[in-house]
Formats: sequence, structure tokens, C-alpha cells
Amino acid sequence: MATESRDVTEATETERELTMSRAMVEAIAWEMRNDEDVFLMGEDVADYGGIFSSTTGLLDEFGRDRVMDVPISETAYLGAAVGAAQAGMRPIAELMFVDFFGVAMDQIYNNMAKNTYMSGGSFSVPMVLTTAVGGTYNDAGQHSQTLYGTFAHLPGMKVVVPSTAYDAKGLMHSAIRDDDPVVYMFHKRLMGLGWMPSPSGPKTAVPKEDYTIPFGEADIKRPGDDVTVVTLGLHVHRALDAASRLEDDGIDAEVVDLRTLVPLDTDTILDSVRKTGKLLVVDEDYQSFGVTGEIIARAAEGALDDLSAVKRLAIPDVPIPYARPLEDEVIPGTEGIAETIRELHE
Amino acid sequence: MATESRDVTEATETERELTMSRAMVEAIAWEMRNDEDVFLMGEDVADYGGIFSSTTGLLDEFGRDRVMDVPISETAYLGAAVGAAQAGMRPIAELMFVDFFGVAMDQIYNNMAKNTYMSGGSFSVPMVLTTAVGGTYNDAGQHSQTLYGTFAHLPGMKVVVPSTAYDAKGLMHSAIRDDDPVVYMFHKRLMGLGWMPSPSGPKTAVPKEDYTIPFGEADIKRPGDDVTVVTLGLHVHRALDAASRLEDDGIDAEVVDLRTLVPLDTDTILDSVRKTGKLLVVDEDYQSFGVTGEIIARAAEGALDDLSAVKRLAIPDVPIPYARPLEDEVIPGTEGIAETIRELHE
Amino acid sequence: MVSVNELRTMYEQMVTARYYEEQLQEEYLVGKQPAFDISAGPIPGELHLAAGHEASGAGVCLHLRDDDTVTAPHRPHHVAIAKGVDLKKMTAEIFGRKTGLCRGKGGHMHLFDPDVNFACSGIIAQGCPPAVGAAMAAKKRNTDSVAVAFLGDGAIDQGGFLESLNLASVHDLPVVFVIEDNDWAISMPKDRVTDVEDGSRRAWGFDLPGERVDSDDAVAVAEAAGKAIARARDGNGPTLLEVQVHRRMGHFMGDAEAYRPEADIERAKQLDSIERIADDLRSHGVEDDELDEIRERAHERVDDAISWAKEQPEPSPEEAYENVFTNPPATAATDGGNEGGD
Amino acid sequence: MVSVNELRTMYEQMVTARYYEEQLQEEYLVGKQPAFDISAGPIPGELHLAAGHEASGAGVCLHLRDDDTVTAPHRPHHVAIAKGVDLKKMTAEIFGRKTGLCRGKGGHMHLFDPDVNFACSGIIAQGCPPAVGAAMAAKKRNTDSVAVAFLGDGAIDQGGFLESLNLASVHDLPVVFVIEDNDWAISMPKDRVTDVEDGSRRAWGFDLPGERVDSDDAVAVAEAAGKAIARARDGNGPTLLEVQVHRRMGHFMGDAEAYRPEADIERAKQLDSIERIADDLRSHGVEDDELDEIRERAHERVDDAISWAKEQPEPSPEEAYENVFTNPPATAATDGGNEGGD
Ligand SMILES: Cc1ncc(C[n+]2csc(CCOP(=O)(O)OP(=O)(O)O)c2C)c(N)n1
Ligand SMILES: Cc1ncc(C[n+]2csc(CCOP(=O)(O)OP(=O)(O)O)c2C)c(N)n1
Ligand SMILES: [Mg+2]
Ligand SMILES: [Mg+2]
Repeated sequence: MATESRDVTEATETERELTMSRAMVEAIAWEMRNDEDVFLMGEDVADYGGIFSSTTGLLDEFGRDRVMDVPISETAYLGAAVGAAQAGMRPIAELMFVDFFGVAMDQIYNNMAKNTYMSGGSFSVPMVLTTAVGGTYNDAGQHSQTLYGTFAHLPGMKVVVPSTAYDAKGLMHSAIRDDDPVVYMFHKRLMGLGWMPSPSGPKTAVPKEDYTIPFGEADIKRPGDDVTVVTLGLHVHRALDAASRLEDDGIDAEVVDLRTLVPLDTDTILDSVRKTGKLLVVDEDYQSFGVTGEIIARAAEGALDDLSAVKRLAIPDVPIPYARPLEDEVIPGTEGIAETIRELHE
Repeated sequence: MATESRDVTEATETERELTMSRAMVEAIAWEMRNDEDVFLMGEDVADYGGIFSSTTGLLDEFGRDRVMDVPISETAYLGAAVGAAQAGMRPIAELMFVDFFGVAMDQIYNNMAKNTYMSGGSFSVPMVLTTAVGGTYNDAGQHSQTLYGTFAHLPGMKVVVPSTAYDAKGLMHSAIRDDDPVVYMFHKRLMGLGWMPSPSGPKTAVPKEDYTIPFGEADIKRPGDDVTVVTLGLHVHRALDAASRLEDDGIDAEVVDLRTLVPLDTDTILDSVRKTGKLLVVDEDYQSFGVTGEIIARAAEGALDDLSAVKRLAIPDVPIPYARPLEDEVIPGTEGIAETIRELHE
Repeated sequence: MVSVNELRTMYEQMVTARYYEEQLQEEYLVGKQPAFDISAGPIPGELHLAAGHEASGAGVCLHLRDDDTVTAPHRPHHVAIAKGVDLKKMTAEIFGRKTGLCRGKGGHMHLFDPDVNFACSGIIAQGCPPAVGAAMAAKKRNTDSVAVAFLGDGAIDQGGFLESLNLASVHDLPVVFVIEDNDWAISMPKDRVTDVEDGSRRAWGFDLPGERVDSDDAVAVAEAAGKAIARARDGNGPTLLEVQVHRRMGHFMGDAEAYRPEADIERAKQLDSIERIADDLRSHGVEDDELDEIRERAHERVDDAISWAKEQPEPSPEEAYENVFTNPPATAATDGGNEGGD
Repeated sequence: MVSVNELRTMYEQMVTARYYEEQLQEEYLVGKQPAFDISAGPIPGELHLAAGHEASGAGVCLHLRDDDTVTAPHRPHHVAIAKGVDLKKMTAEIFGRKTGLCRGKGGHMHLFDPDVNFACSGIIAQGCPPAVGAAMAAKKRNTDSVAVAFLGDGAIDQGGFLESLNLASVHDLPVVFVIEDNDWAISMPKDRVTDVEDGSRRAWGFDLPGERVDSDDAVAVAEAAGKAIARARDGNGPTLLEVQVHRRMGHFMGDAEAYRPEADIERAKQLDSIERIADDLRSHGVEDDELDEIRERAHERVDDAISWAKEQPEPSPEEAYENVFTNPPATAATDGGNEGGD
């Protein structure tokens, strides 16, 4: 029936180039080896190794007590992670698709995110909530969202969105070591799964040793002088593609990868916008009341006089549709990004 | 023990001036009288008449079959409202505080909001989700939020936020008659409760007959030429107060009451901004990735050249704290609004 | 007691469903071989096939009318077929076509057919509350319609199901919950995640009758479901049923089931509810010729539906902006429209 | 068997809790009379008093150590007191003071005391999962600590509680769930919203022991809780307890209870667990003098806590920006800071 198991990531390691999935798992394994308090909970994280290979191999090394399959009770097990974190452990809990947040949002935002504040700092909630985000494989409206804005809007959680293997590993080390709740949103299309081929960008060289990437530092993935493109996750790669297509036309786009939404690196955005005067925000979340609005607002607050044009591309306030022509229409594509950069440049 | 029952609204009706609570209930009663398919579900909506008097008197007129107290099972009863609506009824379901959305968000946004789209229009979900929002009485982080941005961000729901009795009634008629799910967010402080005195603005003259207010039409509550203040809910009144304080200083602020977030009346915002060149957005939701960012982004997209300054006031990305000096600090106040308008005017 | 004619009906639905899944499996792999790529081929996205679940769909829906509501989970085809969902439009939907049930917007986990009051949701247990709501509507309107919510064994640990038991019970609503117990929730065996072997045991604590049908014998299912649905229709309230079924395929297409003992896979294939009901029919004197005829008719219907679906046009990109609302606002809320596809 | 000393302990905690609620009631009404204005006076916000619930807090916490975790719901004071939460800091918190347990950020529904592992949440049933998590941590670390989650009768219909029963049961975690059944959920009588009279009945479907203590006899509570907590501590898994208590006051301050039959209010006042335990003590030979002494000591402690709290400074406005994170980011995420208060 099946031609390949879904839980197999690409096996070749050419000179320590890793897929994003491998890089994530490597960081988790390192932390689990070095800190007995780190453990993992989620649906199908044990034998299956995570539907999107976010936990491959961990069961074998760490056993069922530290790599726990849990009932399909997101409220109970995410809330249990909060309780265990408050008791001093450092749980990593996986929400299989971010689209399922609605069954457990109270634990996420009223307990996980707020208990530190509401306790006046006497409790900490050092946990990582990992979750798969994104579309491009026609899984329709309940399995294709990113919901970046939804999580970034509510205070008390740090929100991380890696776009490469290098970033994924460093950000995971930081997330696990952080004393605060971190929502770690990995894009399925970037994981390097055999059954869902990634674009070429996310697989990168990754140091063997552990390292951290501080939260709140956006990364300029491509410097440029003409137009600023602020984006994250999958769309870093689409923006990079679009930028390189425009090179021949003499348009030099700068691509800023936010990497973390909370904290948000406003300075890097403003510096870039002051230089180029033109801002395009590209996002795979719903357009209104989300990431694109916030980035544009920060630019307008901080650099209004330097700003000569702004545009945004995001999901146009419709649920993500199933059929390919429909999904392609609503998720910003390389072509659309290139076109919009060109418009801004004119 | 108690000096007054919480469920008593102000009794006097001077020439058909109504409190917002009375106006809401009047619209609901009218629709229930005229359409057998309209019924009401919620916690403490029957004998108690709604903790914030959103259903006072309805049990007496319509009986327990149409005014139903329900178990503290928001997922079950909000989902049941979706099912009943899909079966052709027109339920009104109350979520006591919007802060509780996290226990039932899946039904709200994956079923209520999306089923119309995901069914390609073959199903409709004509229901109204009523919910109390807002702070100012020191009820802390799990009972004081507005979450305007959270709901407006996710597509498929119309989002309504009345600021006066007149608007409350007209918007409620529209909400119940609408074939789509409407989230009707009423601010506790505006309801005219005896035990939580309102400012003077929300109690207005209200026609006896039924009338509708179309969604997507912002209301200019105070015209002005110097600075545009875009806001909603409680803060319409704070902005009006601020504006009248500034009159003597010769500053003429325009106050735009959004009234509905989805659909959003971009045209009225742009017209105002083109006139004044200066935009202040005031919101009682968290600042980042929410309403303020969206309004500024729309202004920047549509009227960048006319825009000489933008500012925003909202909850500064902290959970709402309990103690009065802390809550006062984070909820934008009249003084702060006036000051910021003055800064913009300079 | 189940009549011969009812056996025939169930048999037909079961062979339709089984053959449908087999054909879909082939169609799904088009473009995905030799390397499995979920986003390649005419049917992308996830696909959860229900081979081995047929007795539950057929046995329950045998007692249902078009005006009764059914909600199904992510593994919905056998239930949809037994409930009488339009097979052509359903197939077109799975192929993402414009004339599909949902105009290509829903796909296989989100099939909606208002003509027979069928809907499904990809979120675990979240079809339960809407089924309770449909039952509530029926009761308020004094009709004798009922509602049935199907869910998996993995779903019985989810709040949405558990809360629904109470709401249905306290209002004595005409709804039946049917747990399809296939022993697995993706890679998780039941005993790793759920504290009881028999899910119907949950009923006691919510004061409604609970019953488990210990095999996927369609007759046993039909009898238990018949009682439960009659109880609901007569105004006597909800019931919780659990039916033992078998997962003959991976959780979704592309699942190589590395986690699953070979013996368990074999066992699931051996316990074939379709062979059993065929034997039942034979023991009632139905000839093999007639069984063949039924089967051929079913296959033809499926083949027709699939070829019809494949001929259907895809939706045009602009349609993505339609149907967010039944009553779209005059002011375009979604004026940010995102023209550029890739 | 409960010893006389244990009776003394419980009595002291119960009279402390009762007197505390009475004093808070008075303090809360300061500035709110004659017209009740929720936002006036030194203690604004909602206030849910637990007079009539004391036997449950005292009887359960009798068996708990500081390293055991307790989560409580919106009506937490009697539990907090019995668990040994710092009374002064707790009171300061309720008065919204800088030296309160939570620096004035949490208030009466959100009391956190890490020294005795106490926390509460204002969202129905949502303290259950964190209690399960604390129990999970204890088990992983091989300590013999346990966790107890308190909840109301209205909370047993909420998914967060029901899911917790399964998670605790399937992992045999050292956690006890205690339902405080006061017959009401705000204005809703139990039989209007919940399908069973005895909430502990829910346990059966989740394969854990369930027991109901049919009165708020502190001794009966202590015995049942003792068994359950010992079971948890010995590694034998979770238990569900229900305790009948009584709501002697409105749901929250300002609730005139118009919906509640006069007789029910009277009954709640008559059934006084404190008088009962005093009688128990007397029947064990404890003299009235000693009871008076205990009561006076308790009253003094409460009076001290309240006067201390009232002298404490309020937090300064800038503190609103602190404690969002334990490890605040270098880049200010919240750079939008909102200076202007009203
Ligand atoms: C709330 C939620 N959590 C997790 C998932 C992911 N998921 C999809 S199917 C499935 C397993 C379901 O098992 P079961 O209910 O037994 O149904 P089966 O697939 O065996 O038919 C899971 C965990 C989901 N769709 N929704
Ligand atoms: C999820 C959620 N829904 C509703 C509420 C509002 N609410 C607060 S207390 C309460 C009643 C609780 O009743 P019960 O659990 O019996 O506790 P009691 O107040 O009787 O002690 C309700 C509905 C809430 N806090 N959280
Ligand atoms: Mg299963
Ligand atoms: Mg109660």
C-alpha cells in the first residue's frame, strides 16, 4: 500500500548538512542527555517519532518515561506540562498541528502564558510547546494554518519560527533552556521529510556541538538596498527565490527573517526600512489583525518619514481551501512576491 | 450580605433612554417573538438573566425551552449551537466572559467560523455568540480582556462591538438576522449595570421599533479636523471625553467608532486620515499583532502620503494585572488619550 | 431482528465502501510513485481510508433517514456512503473539483451534504457537539429526527466528546454516539492512552445507556444501533455505543505502520466483516449470483463516480474568495486579496 | 481514624477560614455601601467566599505536606488556608498590594504560593491538568509527593476535568480530584445542568476509584481523603472524591441569590460543619475553654493578617511591565508601553 513510511527523514548527512527535522531532534536529544528534567509529551511522538519527524529516534535513546505518547486530550496533557514545568521540570509538549490549538487554548494562554505574570514571578513555566504549521500540500482549512498572529498576540509566550536547520537547532536549544514558555512553530514543508519535499534552502550546515540563537534577533537572510521584505518560516525561502529572480532586473531586495515573533526585533526592521524606504511583509497567516499589520505598524510608528511604500501578502482572510488552484491562490507564492517587489520598486 | 442583586439594571426609562443591556435584550426579545427558531443558551442566562444582564427577563417571557441554562461545557454547548444553526435554527449562545474562549475555541473557529466556507456554501451557521469583554473593575488577567484582535483575525466570523444602546440594539437585530456567525462583544462597563456604573455616553435614546445597523459601517461619533482617533467599545467614550477636554485648546479630534471589526470599514478610516493626516488608534486589546496594528497598516496602505504621524494606545503586551494602579496603568485612560492627541497635534 | 432485505442493503453499502476505498487508494497513489510525495498527484492532502470499518457505517445508518443528522470524523467515507451522501459529488470533492460537494474547498475530511444532513470534521471528537445541537433542534421542533455522532476509540479521551455525553444526557436528546474502536489512534495502541478497554463504560458516569458490540458483525451492529436509534426517536434519550472494527490499512495513506505488530495487521485483514455478512446472506438463502450482482452494481457505481469526478473541472482561483460568508458584507472585509499564486 | 490532635488542627483551620471569609466580606463592602459598586473600595474585582466549604479544605489538606501540590478554583481561600499558604501575603494580594503573594498581579482567584505549592485559576476545571502534571513530575522524580485538584460540582461537566481523569488513570498518577459539591453553579442548580447527582460516579468510566462523602462532616472528609491520599502516595494511582459542602453566601459578593429558594439558603446555614467538629472535639473531652482559645488564636491571626495587609503599599504603576517573563528578552517585545493611566 504505502511506498514509504512517513516517519523517515532523509538519511544522508553530507558534511553535516542536516534537514530541519534532524537539527531540531539533535537539539532536543542533547538537552535530554544533559538535563534529566527535560522530557517529551505528545501524540505519536514515541514509536512514530512525530508525524512530522520532530521526535525521530528519541524513544530508542530515552525510553517511554521521557518520551511519552499521550491521549488525544490536549487540554489535559498541555496543562500537565504546565504543572510539571511549575514543579521544576522542563517539558517539551507537542501539539500535532497548530490548527488543533482550539481544544486546549485555555491551558496555553490562561495558564502556560499567564502564570508567571499572575504569580508576580513566583512561578516559572519553563516549557516548550512544539507545533507543526503551514500549508502547501492541500490539507484544507483545519490542517494548513500557521496562526502566527494568534499566538504572537497573546502576551506571555515567546514565539519562535525557524526557517533553516541551523536556526532550528539553535533556537531549540534556546527554547529548552529558557525559563519561559516558548511556542516553537515548525513549518511542515521545511522539515526535510521524504514524503513532503522541502525547497533547497532549509537544509543547511549545522555544527555538531550545541549552540543557542538568542530570541529577538531577526536574521537578514539576504542583504539588499532597494526593497525590504520582512517574512518568516516557509516564506523566507519564497522571498529569497523571488529576490534572486529579480537580480537580473537590477532589483536588490533585502530579506529579513524574523525568526522570533515574540520578542520582535523592531530595530532590524526599522534599519532596513530606513535604508530601502519600501516595505513588503509576506506572511502565511491570515492577513487582517495579524503579523503583516503589526510589522507595517511598527515601521509606520518608527520610520514613517522614510517610508515611501508599503505592501503585504498573506492569506486573504479566507479559511485555507483544499483544491490545489484555490490553495495556490491564497498562499503567497514566489511569483506574487516577485511581482509585488517589482511594483514597490517602480 | 449583599446590598443589591447584580442582575438588576437601572430601572428608569426616561423618554426611552435605555441602558445598553436593556437595548440588547429588547432586540433579542423582539427577534424571539418574531422567529420561533431563535433561542438562547448560556450559563446563568435563565433565572439570573445573565451575569451582565444580557438576558434579563427573557426566561419569564419565553420559558426554559427557549432560554436555556447549560452546563459549564462551553465546547459542548457552543458546538451544539453550531449544530442547531446548521439544522436551520438561529441560536444565540453566550460565552460568559470572552476570557473563557480557550476552552471552546475549536468549536468557535474550526466549526462555527469555517463550516460555511469548507462546505462551499452548502451549510450556513446563523448563530450569534454573545460575550462580555473588558476590564476597569480589577478582575485580573483571566476576566478582563477584550480579545478583539483574536476574534477578528480568524476568518469566517463577523465581529461586532457596540458602544451605545442605540448601536447595541440595531447591531443585535442585524446579528440575529444575519445568516452568518456573529460574535457580539459587549463591554461590561457599558451595560448600565447598577453594580458597575457606566460612563454617561452609552445610555442613549433608542427607538421602540426594531431597526438594523449594517455591519461594516463605522460611525463618526465626533467629527473633527485635526486628528483622527479610531477606536471601539468602552474607548469610544474615553476618546470622546479626551476630545472634549481638548476643545478648549483648539484641538479638534475626530472620533471614529469602528462598531464592527469584521467587516472593517476601511473607507471611513481612510477618509478621516486623509483629512487630518494624523492617526491615533486606541484599543483595549493587547497591542501587538492586533487591532491597532491592523488599523495603522490599512492607513499606511491606503493613505501613506497623507499620513504625517501615527500613534497607538492599547494594553502594552502584558496580561491584565489585578491591583488598581497596575490595571490603570495598562488600560488606556482619558488622560493618556488626550495627551497623545496633543502630541500628535504638535 | 434484521431482515434479509436489510442484510442486502448493508451488504451493498459495505461492498460499495470497501471497493471505494480500494479504488481511492489507487487513485491517491497516482503521481506518488515510486517516491511518496503527499502533495503530488491528482489527490493531494491526507487520506484516511476506512477499510475494515464498514460494518459500523452500514449497521448504524441502516436505521437513519435523510432528515437524521450524521457527523463523522476524519475517516468518514464508509459512513458517508451508508448515509446516502451523493457519491459522485463526494468523489469530485476528494479530487478537489468545482462540482464537488464543497466546491473543492473541504476535501476528504470535510464533506458536507445538506441533502442528507451529513457533515464531518478533521478535529478529534469535535463532531459530537454539533450532533448534540442537531438533536436539540429536532427536539425543539418536535420532529422525530435523530442525530448520530461517529468517533474513533482515540477520541473518547477528548473533552468535546465527554462534555457532549453530559449535555445530551441532561436534556435527554435524541442522539447516539458511536465509537468505532479499531484499537489504534495512529500509532498509539488503545491501552497506552486510554484507561478503559471498553469505551462504552464511560456512559455510566453520565447516566446514559452504554453498549459495546464486540465484533464488527454487521448484524450485531445493526441490532444494537437499531435499539439505540429507536430509543432516541421515541424520545427516550441518548445512547453510547462502541463497535469493534478493524483498521485494514495504515492510519493514513503513506503510513507504513512500522509501529504495528505484523500479527495485528494480519488479524485485522482476516476478520472481514464483508465475508461475514455475505455468509449471513447465504445462510438466508441468498444465492452467490445475487451477491455477485450486488457487488458488481456497487463497483459500477463507484467506478462511475470516480470517472465522473475525474472529468470535472477544477475550481478557478477566484472562487477561493467566495463562501467565507453566506451573506457577504457590502464592505469588503477581505480587501487585502492576494493575487499572486505560485 | 482521625486523632484528637487532627481534629484540633482541622478545627483551627476551619474557624480560621470561616472568620477570614466573614472579615473579608466586611472589608469588601467598604466603599460599596449603600450602593454596591464592584469597582469601588479597597478590594475591587469579584470575590467568591467559601463559607460552608471549610470541611473540605481542612479534611483534605490535613494529609498534605508542603511539597504536595494543590490547585484550587475560583473559591480558594479555605483551601489555601488549610494548605498553609502565607495568610498575610495572601491577604495583601487580595487587597492588591505590592507585598502580596503575586505582587498585586493575581488577586483572589489567582493566588500562587511556591513555598507550599499552591496555585489557583479562575477558569472552571482548569486547575486539574496542572495538578496531573505536578503528579507526573513527582512520579518521574520518584518522590512520594502527591497532588490534589479541587473543583466545584459545576466543573465536572468541563472537558479539562474529564480529560484529566483519563490521563491520571492511564498513568496511575498520584493525584486526587476533590469535587466540592455545594449544589449550585452560580444560579444553576445541579440537576439542571449535570446528568448525575453523585459526581464521583464519573470515576467508574475512567477506571479509578470514586467516592462521595455525603456531608461536610470534617471527620468523614478526612477519612476518605486520608485513604485517597495514602493510595496516591503509595504509588497506587488517582482517586476521585466528592464532598457535600454548603454555600452559605452568594456565589460572589453582590449576589442577592434571588434565584435560590429561601429554604435552601436556610438549610445551608443550619448545616454547619464547624459546629459539628466542635461537638466532635467536645465528645473527645476537649473543653470549651480550649475551643475558645483556638478560635481566638485563629481570629487574631486573621485580624493581624488583614491589618498587616491594609498597611502594605500598593504596587507602583511601572511594576505592571514586570514579570511577563522570568527571563525577559533583551529586545523589548513590549516596547509599545502605554504610559497614560486615567
Ligand atoms: C484535537 C485533535 N488532536 C489530534 C488530531 C490528530 N489526529 C488525527 S486522527 C488521530 C487519531 C484518531 O484515532 P481514533 O479516534 O481512534 O480514530 P481512527 O483514526 O483510529 O479511526 C489523531 C491523533 C486531531 N485531528 N485533532
Ligand atoms: C470555563 C469557564 N466557564 C464559566 C466560568 C464562570 N464561572 C465562574 S464560577 C462558575 C460556577 C462554578 O460552579 P461550581 O464549579 O459548582 O463552583 P462553586 O462556585 O459552586 O464553588 C462559573 C460558571 C468560568 N470561570 N470558566
Ligand atoms: Mg482508532
Ligand atoms: Mg457549586
